[in-house]
Amino acid sequence: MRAVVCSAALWLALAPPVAAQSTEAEVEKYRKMIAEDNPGELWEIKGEKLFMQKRGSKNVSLEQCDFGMGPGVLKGAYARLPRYFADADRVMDMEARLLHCMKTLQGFDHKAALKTKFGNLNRESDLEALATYIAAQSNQMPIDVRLEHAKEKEAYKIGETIFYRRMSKMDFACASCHADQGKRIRLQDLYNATNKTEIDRVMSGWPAYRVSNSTVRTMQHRLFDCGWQMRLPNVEYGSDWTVALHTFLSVSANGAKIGVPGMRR
Amino acid sequence: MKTKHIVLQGVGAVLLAACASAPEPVVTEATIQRVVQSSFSQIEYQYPPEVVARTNQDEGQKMCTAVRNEVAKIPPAQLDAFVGKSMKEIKYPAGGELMGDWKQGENIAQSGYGMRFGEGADDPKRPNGGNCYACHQVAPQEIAFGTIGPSLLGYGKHRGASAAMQKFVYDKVYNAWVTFPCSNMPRFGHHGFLTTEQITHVVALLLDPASPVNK
Amino acid sequence: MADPMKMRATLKGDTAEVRVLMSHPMETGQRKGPDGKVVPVHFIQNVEVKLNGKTVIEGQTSQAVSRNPVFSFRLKGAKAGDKIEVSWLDNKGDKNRTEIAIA
Amino acid sequence: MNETRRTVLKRTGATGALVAAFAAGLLRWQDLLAAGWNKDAFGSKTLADALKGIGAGSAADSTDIVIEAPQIAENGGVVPIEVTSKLPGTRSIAVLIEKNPFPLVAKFDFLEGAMPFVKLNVKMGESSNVRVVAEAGGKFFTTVKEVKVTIGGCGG
Repeated sequence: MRAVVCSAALWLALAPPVAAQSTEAEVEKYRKMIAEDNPGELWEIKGEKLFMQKRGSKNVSLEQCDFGMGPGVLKGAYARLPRYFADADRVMDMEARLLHCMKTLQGFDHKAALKTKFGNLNRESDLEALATYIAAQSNQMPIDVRLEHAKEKEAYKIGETIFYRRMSKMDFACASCHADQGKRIRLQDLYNATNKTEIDRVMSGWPAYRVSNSTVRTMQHRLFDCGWQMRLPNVEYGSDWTVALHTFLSVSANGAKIGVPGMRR
Repeated sequence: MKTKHIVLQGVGAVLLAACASAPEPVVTEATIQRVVQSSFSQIEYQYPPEVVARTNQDEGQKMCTAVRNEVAKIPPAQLDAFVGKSMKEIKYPAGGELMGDWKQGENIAQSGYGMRFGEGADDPKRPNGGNCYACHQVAPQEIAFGTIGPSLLGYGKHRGASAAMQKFVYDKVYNAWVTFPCSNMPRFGHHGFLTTEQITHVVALLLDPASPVNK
Repeated sequence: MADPMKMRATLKGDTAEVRVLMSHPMETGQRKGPDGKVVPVHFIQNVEVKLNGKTVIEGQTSQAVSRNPVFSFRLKGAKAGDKIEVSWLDNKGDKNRTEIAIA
Repeated sequence: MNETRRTVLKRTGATGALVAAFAAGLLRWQDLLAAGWNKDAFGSKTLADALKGIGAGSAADSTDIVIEAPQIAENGGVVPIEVTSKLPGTRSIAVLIEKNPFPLVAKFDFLEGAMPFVKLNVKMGESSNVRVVAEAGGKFFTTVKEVKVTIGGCGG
């Protein structure tokens, strides 16, 4: 589908060229105009309903799920994630923890729970709606990932290592696109993870409604999709790889005020 | 580059201060392999062995990652050996003509297709693309170009299209690291991402006087 | 019909700025589904805005309105406590409505 | 969702269907939202036919209609367009994308209490003029703005 858009016919239709400076101003205007109206707010409503709904083979809601602040406490929980959970003996981000609760509390089978982990034009994703609702309960709070447990520290280090690791058919690392200042891919600005202002702006706005996907995406999808473009095998949802990267990025954005769902191209 | 490191060190310093009692965890290649095992575990997806192997690093990727792409930090002997070996590995099209068709080159520059696996997998029967516009300005008509790499507008205008120039561009696209080790640019020929014939079309897009790049 | 709508209305002087979000696929009838068959055209055709029960805007829309439509309108002579109602009807006869009081 | 009603609506087109469905007792008056749907205008495949369909075959250019839209849209699936008419007594605003397969995208009628303003997101198949037609004092006025649809991100 994306490839079809990229046909050579397109540039022929684009002549005459617009000056580079006005291009960036107009793209900025586009982003500003779409950001004013964020359909992602509807995912928050859907997510709340799903959260309270009795589901799974055990027919219970997610209200007793412990996101790190105690069972059922959602306020501020997302701001502290990823973190170590003793009951699973691993570091989990919000999505990994949500999946864990769906399996342990509600009795979902692993594969069944992940069947609609990413929504598309044909079906909506329960996980995307639930994640939006859970994350929104930390709105206006600063990201506060603490790295107290040894496994949290290790996750951060692993995330940093992967971030700079060049791999696969394109020789890319995450850093190939996200460690330099003022670069863009096509017309898309690339955030610089080593710039505090930029990493703050990015990390405080996930989950985000993605205009090009017509759905809210979580960081799990963002990391999955980057890996896919790097020609890596598909990384698994909530896996150590993704949680480590998520930890590295979240710690880098500590202090940034959460405002979700964000809005992205 | 400098600023980047200062910022990172800053983050690191804060971390160290916060957890001064515990030793810094050491992440080795074995740690990464353990994470790969658990994160690409084939529960959700099944991969052919070639795809799983993409998480491993080849010699060049290892070399560049170790110094975070700061070539000056690579021992000169290692660098020379790497570049020499990479040069020798470059394959040329049968017949030896390096200047192809710029129009096909433009299609290759526009397309980012190929070798993506799993959800929304690419059809291996369709040609891969070089996705040049993702990072470079190329022909002036395309306004949606990236800035990770330098602008290539008018690339062949002053450089000409001599045999030496054609070979230089061909080699660069085939293996960008022979001219600039550890640059962000993928090694398209080295990884078999673009065919030798496709690379000649990209050469033409950049060097052919008839190409819009040089108008 | 459980898909939500969301509305916000803010007063600027005596003008109410109304923004409404709707969940709707807005299918163009030009896309193939996972089964390889064309997904039938399915889109909102009518949007109506009422202020205190009185119709103030009647809109007609096509399948070229973006998925999950968002509309903004401005109503004059509005004051705090006034009731705004927005409803839609699509080409299959599905419909939905939401209302709020201006804060 | 009532299956019978769905079938009726599909077969006969919305306006006729609403009348038929009402007559058949399938709909209540509350269900009839607006005054039907202009099937001819929305079904037109050319700009000229779409304009004729809304009665705006001869619209005069006007600078009193303001289109706020980005010159460049990073995604053709969502192009934000904001329209304000400064023409006194504006009764309606119609938005058309000239190069879309069906140019007419939306038409809003403003009654007492509404200002002639609307913002919405539209789909654009390719770079095109966005044309807005406003009706005021029994006459039609029009203006255009060009929007280029480009590629964003690392896809392709």
